[in-house]
Amino acid sequence: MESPVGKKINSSGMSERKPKNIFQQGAIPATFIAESIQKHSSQTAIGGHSIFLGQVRADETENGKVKSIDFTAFEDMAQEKMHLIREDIFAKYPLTCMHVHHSLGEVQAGEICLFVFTSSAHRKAAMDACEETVERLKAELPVWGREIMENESHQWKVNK
Amino acid sequence: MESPVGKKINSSGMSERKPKNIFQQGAIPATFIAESIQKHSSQTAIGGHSIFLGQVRADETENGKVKSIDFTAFEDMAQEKMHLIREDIFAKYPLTCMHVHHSLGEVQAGEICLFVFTSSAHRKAAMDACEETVERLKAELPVWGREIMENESHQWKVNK
Amino acid sequence: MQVQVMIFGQLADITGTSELILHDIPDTDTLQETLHKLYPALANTKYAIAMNKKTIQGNTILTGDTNIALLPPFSGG
Amino acid sequence: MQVQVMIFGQLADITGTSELILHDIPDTDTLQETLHKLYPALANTKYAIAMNKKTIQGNTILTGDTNIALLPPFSGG
Repeated sequence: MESPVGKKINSSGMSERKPKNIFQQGAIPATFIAESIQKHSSQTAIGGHSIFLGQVRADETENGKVKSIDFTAFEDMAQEKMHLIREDIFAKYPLTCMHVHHSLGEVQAGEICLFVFTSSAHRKAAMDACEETVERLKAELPVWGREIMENESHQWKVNK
Repeated sequence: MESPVGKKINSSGMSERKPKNIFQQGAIPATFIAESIQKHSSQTAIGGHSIFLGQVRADETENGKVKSIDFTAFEDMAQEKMHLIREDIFAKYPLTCMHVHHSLGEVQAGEICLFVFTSSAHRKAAMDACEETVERLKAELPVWGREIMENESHQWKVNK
Repeated sequence: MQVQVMIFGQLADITGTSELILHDIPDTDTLQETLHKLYPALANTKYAIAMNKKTIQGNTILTGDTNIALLPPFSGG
Repeated sequence: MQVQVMIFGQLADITGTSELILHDIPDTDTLQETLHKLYPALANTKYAIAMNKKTIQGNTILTGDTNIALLPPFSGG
């Protein structure tokens, strides 16, 4: 049931690997994450899932306390780039599947703005693939966060 | 809001670090995971969550296809050991919180039997702590899985 | 002096019981000899020993009432 | 020949617009000179350039209608 390393077809066929829209408007609800997990119960070759969630922090800055982040993206370029990252990760790790969701628009402090979900027969591949995907998308996707303060001033987020 | 490395008190007080019962009867529902994620939306110092989920695989074995795994544990010893692992992980990583849930009894193929959830201000600590916790609990907790086949024969699971 | 022996996982398949009470056992080597006489298949099986919920290495003196657990290789998660 | 210039993030705060159409620009160095004359603050700001959705390094000839994007440092996730 595992997709062979280096091959471009995985267990659920080509559809898994076609460019998928990773963007959705607003925060990613916990119920959406639960539904995504639940959908994998029919994939009984999976032994481990690794999930990373990015949550908006109410950072104290010199301009005030962060209330929300407003995300924008060069969507077309980000989708193409994400597709390349996905191809690389599937070539490197024996994954069953990978799902990536990123918010656009305003996300309040405490809400989820990034959901990366990898699954494989054994835990190591799922965990390593999840971490590498998160690092790569933060470095390579043309997405920008504008931090909106409680006093309505704003500043552009800087990734570490 | 972060707990200082090496200190024994975290942001939500001592209660977070007291021994907690990690065991629950049967599979861990996706809705339970969603509720656990949702509870963290008030913790606005958190920037990243890392989650590992163990799912029962329908492995093909010489004795038949795995239908479910029946988990047993030396519960008292496992709780004490898990408490030590938790103390070590909190001393090593600047975590906001950690939650571990493990199934006892029968869990069907495709269902979730392990849920490890770490959160921190920045992603690296959450991801590293999650991975280390998973590795340690698999190696150190006195828990055993009996694989039940579709033909009702059984064999004892061996961790890789 | 009483030793409570808890038996887990595949070891309980061998012994047919998950708990034994033994008396007047001076140390864990003697305990193992006694158990391997009662259940010869145990001698060919890999397991660790926990005394009062702590894994022990090598022969250990038993003083007072003691909880002993026979632990086959772990396979949780 | 027409160059569509898309401007993102904090760069759009500087230019006050998220899109410009420029004509008869032979290469990206000329494009940058033109933009920095229009918006002097851009010259002091770090950004990358994408041509038709691919990041480019160094001066690049523009042939035919081209999509150029000015990309400040990414901060998604």
